Amino acid sequence: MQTTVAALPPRHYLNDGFGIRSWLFTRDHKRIALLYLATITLFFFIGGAMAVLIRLELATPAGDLVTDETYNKLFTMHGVMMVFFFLIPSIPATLGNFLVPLMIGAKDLAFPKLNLLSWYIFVVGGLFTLYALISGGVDTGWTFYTPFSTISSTSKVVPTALGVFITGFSSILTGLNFIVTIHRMRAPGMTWFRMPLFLWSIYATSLIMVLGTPVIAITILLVAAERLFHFGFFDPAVGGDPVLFQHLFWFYSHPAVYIMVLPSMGVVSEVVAAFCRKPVFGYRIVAFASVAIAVLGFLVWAHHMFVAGISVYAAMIFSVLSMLVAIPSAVKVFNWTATMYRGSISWQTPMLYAMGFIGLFTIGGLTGVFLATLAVNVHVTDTYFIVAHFHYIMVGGALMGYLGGLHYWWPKISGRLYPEFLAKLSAGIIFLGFNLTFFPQFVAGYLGMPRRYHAYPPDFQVLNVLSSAGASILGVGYLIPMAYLMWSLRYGRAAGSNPFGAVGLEWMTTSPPPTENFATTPVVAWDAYDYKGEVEGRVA
Amino acid sequence: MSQTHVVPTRVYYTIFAILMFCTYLTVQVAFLDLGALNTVAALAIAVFKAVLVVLFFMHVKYSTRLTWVVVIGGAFWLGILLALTMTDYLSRAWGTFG
Amino acid sequence: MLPDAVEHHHPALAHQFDSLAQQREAAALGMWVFLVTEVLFFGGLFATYAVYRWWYPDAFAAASHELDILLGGTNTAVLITSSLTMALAVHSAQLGRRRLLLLFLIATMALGCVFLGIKGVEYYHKFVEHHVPGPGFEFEAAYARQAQIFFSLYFIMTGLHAVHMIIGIGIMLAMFWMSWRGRITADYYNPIEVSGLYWHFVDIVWIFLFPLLYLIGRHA
Amino acid sequence: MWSGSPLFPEAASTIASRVDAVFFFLIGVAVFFSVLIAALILRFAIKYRRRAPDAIGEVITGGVLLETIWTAVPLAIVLISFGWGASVYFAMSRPPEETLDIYVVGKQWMWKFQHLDGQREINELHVPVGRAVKLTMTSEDVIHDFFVPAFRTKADVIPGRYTTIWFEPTKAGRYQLFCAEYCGTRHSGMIGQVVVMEPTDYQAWLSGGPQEGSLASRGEKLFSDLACNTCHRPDTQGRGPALDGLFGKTVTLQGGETVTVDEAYLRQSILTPAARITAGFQPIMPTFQGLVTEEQLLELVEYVKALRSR
Ligand code: HEA
Ligand code: HEA
Ligand code: HEC
Ligand code: CUA
Ligand SMILES: [Cu+2]
Repeated sequence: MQTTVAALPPRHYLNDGFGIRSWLFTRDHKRIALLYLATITLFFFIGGAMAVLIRLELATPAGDLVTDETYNKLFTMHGVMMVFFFLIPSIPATLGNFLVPLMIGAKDLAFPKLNLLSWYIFVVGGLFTLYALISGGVDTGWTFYTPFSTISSTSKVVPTALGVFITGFSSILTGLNFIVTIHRMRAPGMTWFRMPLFLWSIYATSLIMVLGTPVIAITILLVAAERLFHFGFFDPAVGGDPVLFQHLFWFYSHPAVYIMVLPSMGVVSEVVAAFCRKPVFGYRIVAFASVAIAVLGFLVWAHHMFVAGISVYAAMIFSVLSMLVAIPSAVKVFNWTATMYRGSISWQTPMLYAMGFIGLFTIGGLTGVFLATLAVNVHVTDTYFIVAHFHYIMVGGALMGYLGGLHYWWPKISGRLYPEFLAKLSAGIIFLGFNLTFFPQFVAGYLGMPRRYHAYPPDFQVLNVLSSAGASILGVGYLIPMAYLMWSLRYGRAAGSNPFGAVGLEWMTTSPPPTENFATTPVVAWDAYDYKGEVEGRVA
Repeated sequence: MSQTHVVPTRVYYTIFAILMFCTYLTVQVAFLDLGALNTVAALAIAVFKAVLVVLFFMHVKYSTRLTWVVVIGGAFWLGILLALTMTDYLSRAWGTFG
Repeated sequence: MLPDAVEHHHPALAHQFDSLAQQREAAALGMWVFLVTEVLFFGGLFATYAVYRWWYPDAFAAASHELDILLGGTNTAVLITSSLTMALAVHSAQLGRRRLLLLFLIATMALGCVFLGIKGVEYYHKFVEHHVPGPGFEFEAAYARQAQIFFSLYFIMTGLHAVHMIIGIGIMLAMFWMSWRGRITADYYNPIEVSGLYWHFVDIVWIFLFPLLYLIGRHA
Repeated sequence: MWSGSPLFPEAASTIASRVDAVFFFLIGVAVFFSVLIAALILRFAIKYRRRAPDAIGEVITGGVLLETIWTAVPLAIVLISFGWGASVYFAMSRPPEETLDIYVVGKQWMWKFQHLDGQREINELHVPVGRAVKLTMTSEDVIHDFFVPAFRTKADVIPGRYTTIWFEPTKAGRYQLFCAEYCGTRHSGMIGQVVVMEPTDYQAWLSGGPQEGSLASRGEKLFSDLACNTCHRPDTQGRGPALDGLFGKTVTLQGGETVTVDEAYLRQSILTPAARITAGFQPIMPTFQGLVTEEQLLELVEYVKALRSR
């Protein structure tokens, strides 16, 4: 199983052409994945730097570090960067791009040029937003609520909105590419129910990207039109309803939270199977759960608006639907746990991240159920309870999953191993730092501390100091992997084609894979995660 | 399944004629006083026309099941957007929050 | 269907595909999925429309009366005709009749331009009548406020539709060029077929816009 | 029981304990499942850790019974949570019959309160203990949100319309008031206090404040200043309908629909008269959009409401 090869293969996608042009004009999905990886890492650290400033400011109750105006711009840009430019593209555009063709045994995505175009669109969108940031910033919150964003804010709303609008198309095209690829490019024998669960979750994610993103695009366009030309879509002065904006915004942005977490769930399914060396418990149920989350996720958006002046009856409908969307998530958590039962569990870094994901996602998700419960929502909405909820899912869940996946497939991507001890250490630091940062926020939230507050009553200070302390630990935790992954690119030991002894088409080609992925198109005659079959020699 | 279907031009001309007639019809109907039914009629005719275009001009009638799923799925999601948004607006009139 | 060996050498077959059939299906599916995103893109506008029409039926009727049914109706007919010529263009491509194909592409583009021309005339009228939303907006006092919402919707909906038309004409130009160069043949006409889907979609949007914008409460 | 603890907010309204009860139920559920999952993961990870480099796990593909259980149990729990939460929410959104009405106008970045008797306050609201207080709220600019943690109550304050909220304080004291919807630069400075007083103190406070006449009487003055009374006359001779006793009645509109007259309807009738024309009248009433401030509007509304008792 563990065939450690001393050197990298002579020919692979990384040495198939050198120089900047061979990257900027590449159509190889694997190289495009790396382009994305570089860009989103940049955006993550920009967003992270703002988080650092936010936490520094909040270490004391007075607004002493930055002005209120700057603070508002900080959390807005933090949210915009992290959501639209980091987390939404994170797994799909990097690991997804890299792995979808490999996992189904194809040579590339269905539309390679479109894939490259998506990256360029993403970069242009990012540049617009960075321009907005540098030339003065935006202070609307990442939610752009009207009428503040349309008539009151004097900041750079339009460039930011355009940046998000443009980036939306990158997301749409990526989703479209995945959908077509998964439908039309599977290798012979790779039936739907033989696909790795990662592909199911990417497929479900793509559905959301394709169905939801256009709505945010048009909504943002309406905001821009209203700001630039005084069109009255949401302006009460002409009889418009500011709350309508919220409906349209959340029609996308709620499902978007599943764009962020579903791919991580896919990673966790892969990692748990590989490090327990057994099939995922209830494979089909987990697969369907992904699609169910994607579909149900579209029916719950107004749970962000329970106190926003919607009708009581609509609130009840959306509350009960939000409850339903929690069920497939719960089912997945139980199935992963059950998969570990009687496994052959290896404590390597990706598995640590996966375990972290399951635990923290459970806490984040369960607090989501608090929020979907109407009476509790009224009290905690727009407080730090919300901030804690979504960081538990997005940082504790989605980001952990992303890091887990990055570590798991890093040998495949780079052909080299990372230092295992450092990796485990930083996983531990991240876990501790994370909980210290965000757990106190639940308490602060129920006590009533509102979010987006630049200064706060001194009663909340103890909790905020804890949180700020945690954030500095967390920041260190993120810098370490950054450092050793870069280091390993050059100095890491060669990984061999299958360093973890995992089953899956991506492990059957060299690390790094050749440009055309496989020497011959594979023919698949086994189910996903067939470790028994591998031992018995039926998987080859 | 990959067989391309060549639709006889006669079909296209027939559909074209029906579409033109429906356009005339929808204008005429708009001038009758049907109360709330005016909107219903206008939309019904528009949907009918759209279905014709999709089925014949866009060849969906002769396409794979997957294409049908995509088309119906698209319409369904539009329905979600419209219907769930309207639940709020329709029931706001019932009061409580005013 | 051509035998595999021949297909592998077909100049239009992209490297990632195994056969022309696979390529064709991928392209068609891709376009359909794209059209679904377009449905939802316009869907946001239709939702906005639904809300305000429900709230302000009288203002919408009054504002709608300012639109010219004759021009709108003509444009509907023009677009439907262009859909016919588009369908015939695909038909000609399927049969490999290059001259007819070129002819129908020209007809489609020409009709598209007629549509845009008429649209331009309508915009001009609205501009002259101060019906463009914003500070300069004027309307009979009773409905002044909400009529502005109607016209905002009118401009954004028809405006985005027109943008789609312009893109469509651009695509047709590209198709024309490809056909002219003889790159479209009876066994490879994907691009024409897929562009046709797009063109028909833009037609369908207008089929809804026409009654929703022009024909409100006309009997009154 | 938790009041005074630094980890739990004070409960000072009738609804607060009901919200807390749901919250505790959910905490119980959350702790139970989080601990369960964490314990199982750790136990499995230790017990079944890999012993030989080549070892594989046992093939277990699934189990219908288990899947059913872990679908049904969470479903039951969330439905209980929904039902319970919804019933409390319903109570929050239905004010009781008899309320003390106060008007609230939010603007960047302050809270303005108007009492029926004419007192105005900024960023401080005085209310008596033991009476249901109903706030009718609107905003002059962007969306704000009225939030008093100790009352467990919160609602957005939206420009262009009225939203309402009600609470019944149970303890005298001073409570933090926050603006909980992001509203721009000094959002975090848009805070204040709700001062809950014993009824006698409250009476004293009421009579002590500066008197500019009651809200309704200011509305009456406006009504003649704006020449409303040229069309709306107490008799049926005016060009507009008589407004006496209008509030709470059901009015028939031109299209044949009916509406019940509430604050929102009055607001709309003044700002957008043409939107809903009363049957039997011409749409001649001019719009007062932009001519009256939100506060004046409230005075007019209150005046028309007061006409009901004549
Ligand atoms: C990746 C991101 C992500 C994910 C996956 C989720 C998942 C969920 N979210 Fe969250 N949410 C956000 C990101 C996310 N959320 C963000 C960013 C905001 C704030 C936006 C803003 O205003 O800025 C937000 C806000 C938010 C609100 C609005 C709060 C408010 O502003 O008033 C609500 C309300 O219902 C909510 C609910 C839920 C629910 C029910 C889930 C469910 O999907 C969770 C399901 C998971 C589980 C339930 C865990 C597994 C459970 C078990 C294993 C145990 C058994 C289960 C039971 C007994 C139920 N979320
Ligand atoms: C993917 C999504 C994502 C991620 C990963 C994060 C990551 C973090 N977030 Fe974020 N957050 C959001 C999404 C996310 N957040 C959203 C959507 C909002 C709402 C915005 C709004 O209200 O509009 C929000 C709001 C938000 C707030 C609330 C602000 C407010 O309401 O006033 C806070 C406060 O603590 C916070 C903290 C943090 C911290 C400490 C991290 C940490 O995990 C970050 C750790 C990373 C680092 C620390 C980077 C390391 C880099 C360095 C160390 C370099 C440092 C360089 C310099 C300082 C020059 N976030
Ligand atoms: C030019 C005459 C005119 C003036 C001035 C006028 N109104 Fe009216 N008002 C009308 C008419 C006519 C109606 C009935 C038609 C309608 O609903 O628009 C009406 C309706 C109303 C209604 C709804 C009554 C119902 O039965 O539904 C209210 C409330 C009202 N007016 C308040 C006011 C107030 C307050 C002012 C002054 C700020 C005012 N009006 C000024 C003519 C006028
Ligand atoms: Cu007012 Cu925030
Ligand atoms: Cu949500």
